[in-house]
Amino acid sequence: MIRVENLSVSYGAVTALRDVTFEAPTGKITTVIGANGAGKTTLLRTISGLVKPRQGSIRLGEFDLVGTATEDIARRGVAHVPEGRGVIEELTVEENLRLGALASKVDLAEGIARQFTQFPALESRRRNYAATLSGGERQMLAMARALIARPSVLLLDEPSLGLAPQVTADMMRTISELCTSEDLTVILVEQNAKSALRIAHDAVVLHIGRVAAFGTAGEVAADESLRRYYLGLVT
Amino acid sequence: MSRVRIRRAATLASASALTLGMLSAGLAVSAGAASTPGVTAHTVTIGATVPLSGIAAGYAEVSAATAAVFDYVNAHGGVNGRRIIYLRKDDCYNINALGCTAGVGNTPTLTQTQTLVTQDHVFAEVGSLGTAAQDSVIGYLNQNKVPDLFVSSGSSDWNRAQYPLLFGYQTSYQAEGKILARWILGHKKGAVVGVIGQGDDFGANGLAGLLAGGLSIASKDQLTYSPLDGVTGNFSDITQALTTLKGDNATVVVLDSIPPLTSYIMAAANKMSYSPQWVVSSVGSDPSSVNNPLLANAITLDPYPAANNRTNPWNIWLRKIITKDKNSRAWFPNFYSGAFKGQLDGNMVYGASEGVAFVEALHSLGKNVTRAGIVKAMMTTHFATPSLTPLSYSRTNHQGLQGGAIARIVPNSDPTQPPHFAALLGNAEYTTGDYSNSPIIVSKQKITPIPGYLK
Amino acid sequence: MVRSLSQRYPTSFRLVASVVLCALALAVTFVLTPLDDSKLAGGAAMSIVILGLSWLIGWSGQVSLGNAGFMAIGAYTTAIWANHHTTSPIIWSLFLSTVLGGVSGLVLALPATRLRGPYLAGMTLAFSFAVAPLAIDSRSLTGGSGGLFINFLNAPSWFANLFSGSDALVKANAQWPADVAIVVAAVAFFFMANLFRSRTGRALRLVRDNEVAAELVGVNLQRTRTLAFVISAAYAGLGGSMMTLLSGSVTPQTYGLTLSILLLTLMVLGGIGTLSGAVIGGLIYSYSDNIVSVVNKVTGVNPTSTFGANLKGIVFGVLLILTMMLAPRGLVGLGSYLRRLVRR
Amino acid sequence: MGTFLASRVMTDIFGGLATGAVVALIALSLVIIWQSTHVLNFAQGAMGMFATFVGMNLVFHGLNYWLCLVLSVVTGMVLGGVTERVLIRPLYGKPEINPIVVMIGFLGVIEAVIASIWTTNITMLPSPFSQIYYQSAGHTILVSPFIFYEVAVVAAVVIAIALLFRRTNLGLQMRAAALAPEVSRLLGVRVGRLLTLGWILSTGVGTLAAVVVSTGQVLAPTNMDGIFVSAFIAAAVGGLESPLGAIVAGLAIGLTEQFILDFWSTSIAPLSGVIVLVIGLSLRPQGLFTKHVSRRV
Repeated sequence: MIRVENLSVSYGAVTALRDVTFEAPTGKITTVIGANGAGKTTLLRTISGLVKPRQGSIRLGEFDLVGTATEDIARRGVAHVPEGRGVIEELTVEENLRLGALASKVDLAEGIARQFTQFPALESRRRNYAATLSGGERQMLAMARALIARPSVLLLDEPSLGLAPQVTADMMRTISELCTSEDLTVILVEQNAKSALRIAHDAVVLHIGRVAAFGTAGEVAADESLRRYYLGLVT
Repeated sequence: MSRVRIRRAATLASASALTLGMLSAGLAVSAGAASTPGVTAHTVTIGATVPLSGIAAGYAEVSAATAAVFDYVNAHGGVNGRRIIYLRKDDCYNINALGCTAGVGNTPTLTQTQTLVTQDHVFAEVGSLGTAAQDSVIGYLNQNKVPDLFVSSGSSDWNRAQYPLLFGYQTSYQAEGKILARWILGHKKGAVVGVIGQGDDFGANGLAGLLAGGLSIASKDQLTYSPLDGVTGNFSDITQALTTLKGDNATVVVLDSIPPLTSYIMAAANKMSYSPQWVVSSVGSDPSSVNNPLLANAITLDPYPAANNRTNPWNIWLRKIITKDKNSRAWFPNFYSGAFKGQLDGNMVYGASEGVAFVEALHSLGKNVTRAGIVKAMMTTHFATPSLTPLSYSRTNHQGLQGGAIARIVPNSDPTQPPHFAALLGNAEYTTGDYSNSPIIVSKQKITPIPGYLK
Repeated sequence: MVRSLSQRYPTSFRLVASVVLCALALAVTFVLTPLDDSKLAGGAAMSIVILGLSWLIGWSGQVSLGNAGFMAIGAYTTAIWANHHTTSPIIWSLFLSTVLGGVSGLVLALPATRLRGPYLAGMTLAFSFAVAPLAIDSRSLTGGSGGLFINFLNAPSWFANLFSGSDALVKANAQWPADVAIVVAAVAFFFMANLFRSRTGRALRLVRDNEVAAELVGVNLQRTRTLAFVISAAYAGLGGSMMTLLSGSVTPQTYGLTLSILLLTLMVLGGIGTLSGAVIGGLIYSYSDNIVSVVNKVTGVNPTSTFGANLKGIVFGVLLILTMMLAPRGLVGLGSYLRRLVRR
Repeated sequence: MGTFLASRVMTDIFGGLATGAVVALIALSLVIIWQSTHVLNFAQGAMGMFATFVGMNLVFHGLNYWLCLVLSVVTGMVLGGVTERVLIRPLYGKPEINPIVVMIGFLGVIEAVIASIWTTNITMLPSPFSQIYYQSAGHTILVSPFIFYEVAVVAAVVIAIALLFRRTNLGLQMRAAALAPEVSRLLGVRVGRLLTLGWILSTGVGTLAAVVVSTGQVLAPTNMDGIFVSAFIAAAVGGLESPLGAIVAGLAIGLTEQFILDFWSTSIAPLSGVIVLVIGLSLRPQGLFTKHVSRRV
């Protein structure tokens, strides 16, 4: 479970997040949606410790992540699949996976085998450089690399970006399945609010750095004004 | 905006006013009475730029011996009632690197010379050392009408009409080369001869002398090293030169090198099991400076009586001067400890000879010491110094010594230890005038007596 | 301050400013001792080179470690020319050296300006490393490792007649070269002040800050960078020429990597990309020995010990590091910082 | 005549490879630092020499050559780690000229410190292997046991480094930290430590090269200057990112220099680096072995 309280972040004079408060419960998907520049990516980067907040706290259970180094946050079980997926193109698929497992105590061979069961498409390409993968495969690799360390929290930054609708749908289903099977706390940042709301339990709507709404995905999806003003969804 | 501009203009105007003010002040400051710089009723101040640290620090003994002579003379009432104040400025052989502690920039010799001339107002420079170093300042000294006497270098550069105030001291490299060539032709007939010279006038003049002496040296065997090798620690040109000479089966190799490089070259050759007959210029053959067992049996030229000769009156006198000096232990550390304890060496004899020669020239002036006078005295004095060949200058010859005796470095009784001295192989020989045309003359000079006022 | 002047005022104002500042500097030489005159002369020559480097690094963002090499070109050009034309006025030496410095800059710029950052630094490093061996090898032209010697600058009689007394000759001979160097430096600074304000200057800044934007507004990247490099090399050539005229000699070991590093140090200490920074750099060069002897006195280090002798290298190296880490705009930046503090 | 020329060429090839091997080693160490921290370490040669002075000077006090070698390398590693922490870390994200200038300043400091601590007499560091060239049938072949030692050391280090980077988890993490520091941190990789480790490794390699260069030579603070320039050029020609490129270019420079030395002029030899650089970068401005150019805007 992740609890974000009164979180404010600024880049110099520009405030990116202001008094953000919400809770992402274990075993559920919480989606963070909002327009471009709403602060969604900043929120995830702050949770991972890549950005230092001006004030507020981010609790993982009882532990406050604020002030902890990124690598230590990762080692506490917070996996972050960054915007653009972050696969390292100069490494092979298997090397990418190994890298994901090294900071944790999981058995390397077993972990890799487990991810290949989860994402069978990757196995045949294990010796290929990541640069040769397609967009969908890259997303799979990024997910597999994040999951191999058996995290308790999974932060996903726009996994659907640049993927075909069918691939996106598959991806969303996988996320949903993983969330339940691994008992993960998932925070899913999405532009594509529609598909995100479909699989999410809870939803946070960000608007210019503030929480415009926080509720169950159903409530948010049903709120006509939210849909119109913040999400640009037209029925 | 416009107000700022006016204020700036006012600043500029006041600056101009200040300028004019300082200009007139500056002109007023520099008025004074005309007299001979460096000369007072009781003193004559002279100076020299010499290596006291850095790559050629081993030569520090040379000017120290000169200074010891002056100390001795001063202690005995000076020259015609004037004490000699001798300022030795460290110029690191004009190479500001490798242990140089002079603390002066890229042109150490020029900077130190400027200090001597403009700040210390020296009457003359006496015994400044190094070919390239002096080359860099003879123009400056000439421009400022400062006599530059007894330069410690055998380069032909000191013998030029446009420098009437400049006098060299050391055996001419060309004369030396010519005499060494005669020995090689007489004792190593038909041998392939190679030469490794310092890549400046020292090497070039030495080679010219060898060739003038009738030696034939294939152009591929005429090699040079850069004096900067010792600075950069990159001795690849020396390795390359030795490889070439070894490949050409050169059995005689002439070195025109300074002592640390003599030592290095011999060590490098030994490493590639190459052992030709070394013939080493007097510049780089002093056993205590080279300090290398490999120097044993090398042939060299000695312009002075053998340093181990304990009966030569000059050596006896010199030993007294060296040991009595108040700075003796600081100036001549080799004389007090180490393998060369208690021994005179070539550097001491050399430096002392310069000191003696200057005292003689100054003595001849009587009470009236002027720059024009000392320059004239240089050309008229019959110098009595320890050297084996005559020291005399004329209007057309400012070269200095022009010969010496062929000598062999005597191996140490323990061959793993450095040799201590050279043994003279015969009479001194010298050339006169133009080295290339004049024949080699065998010296008839007996030991010149020590002038009474020096005893 | 000088930079703000150059930016706000027209050429005529910069001309007046240059003349007045030059006159002021000339006036100072009258009151200095001959030894200080000689030091100041070296500083003036060096400030020209520093200015050229400052322009290259500060305005175009290209790092060069090769300016000592261009100095060598200028220095040798002057020596060779002066040896063959002993009576030719020094203006010719200065002119030829500047041009040849620029031309050699152009030759090196062709491959070099295509390179960026570390590549360029390395290329110029290699150049500066190769100059001394090349000079040693081209013996017939350069005099080998012994170098070349030329006549020292002689004070003309009208100038020498300004002085009297026993010291007159020495003073005139020391001050005349200093005054020549100051005038030459003033001209060089005047041109650079205008260059800073020119189209090229602005284009260069844009290229440094944002290549893409520069290309969009029609700046030819390659040509602009090359021009900056050539001008910097020409300034180095001029400075090198002046150095030869002042020292009466040129030797290969003077113009090695160490000098390139020294140039960079002086430029950074003074302040990158400014006229006053170059002046400060030149002054630091003039009085570096005095600075070190002050450090010697304060720390009690014996100047003739090996540590004392190397103190200069240590002091300037540490200063360079500290400046870059704490005050990357150098003394000029520190000055304007203090001014702002006072105003507040 | 033909056989004489052939033996001369063979000799040059051996000699060139020996020189080139050391150049390649320093080039490799530069690439390691460049890859990890995008800093071009201008003080690399001097740092190696400093460590060499610290360790190898003990040879003159009767210590074993090999023990001193280990001491030198360890000193170099410590120096590298401290340098990264103190001088380089505060400069991440600053303009690229800043670390260049700082390392140049550091170069000056180190050379001055070496010169001030150790008397700069001409002292030769003895070699544990003979430097006398082999003789065969009256002909000298310019190869000595020492040259074999030189080449063997370089080969061993290169293989060890290749294995480290290609086969070990630590190597994988170091590569990842260099390629994608932020992603690596998100995966729990302690990037800061690995960057320091990169410097430690690099100066260790650099020191080893400095020891090899100085063995059987005069120990001087500037021993590495020329070799550093060559190595820098090798790294640049190889593309700065590519260890293989650096090694190949390093060997090429060694060979070029040797042939120029033999067939042309000793003084021109320092130019061989420039020649290789101009040719190499004219052919491929982004480096011989670089696959793609990434340019930070």
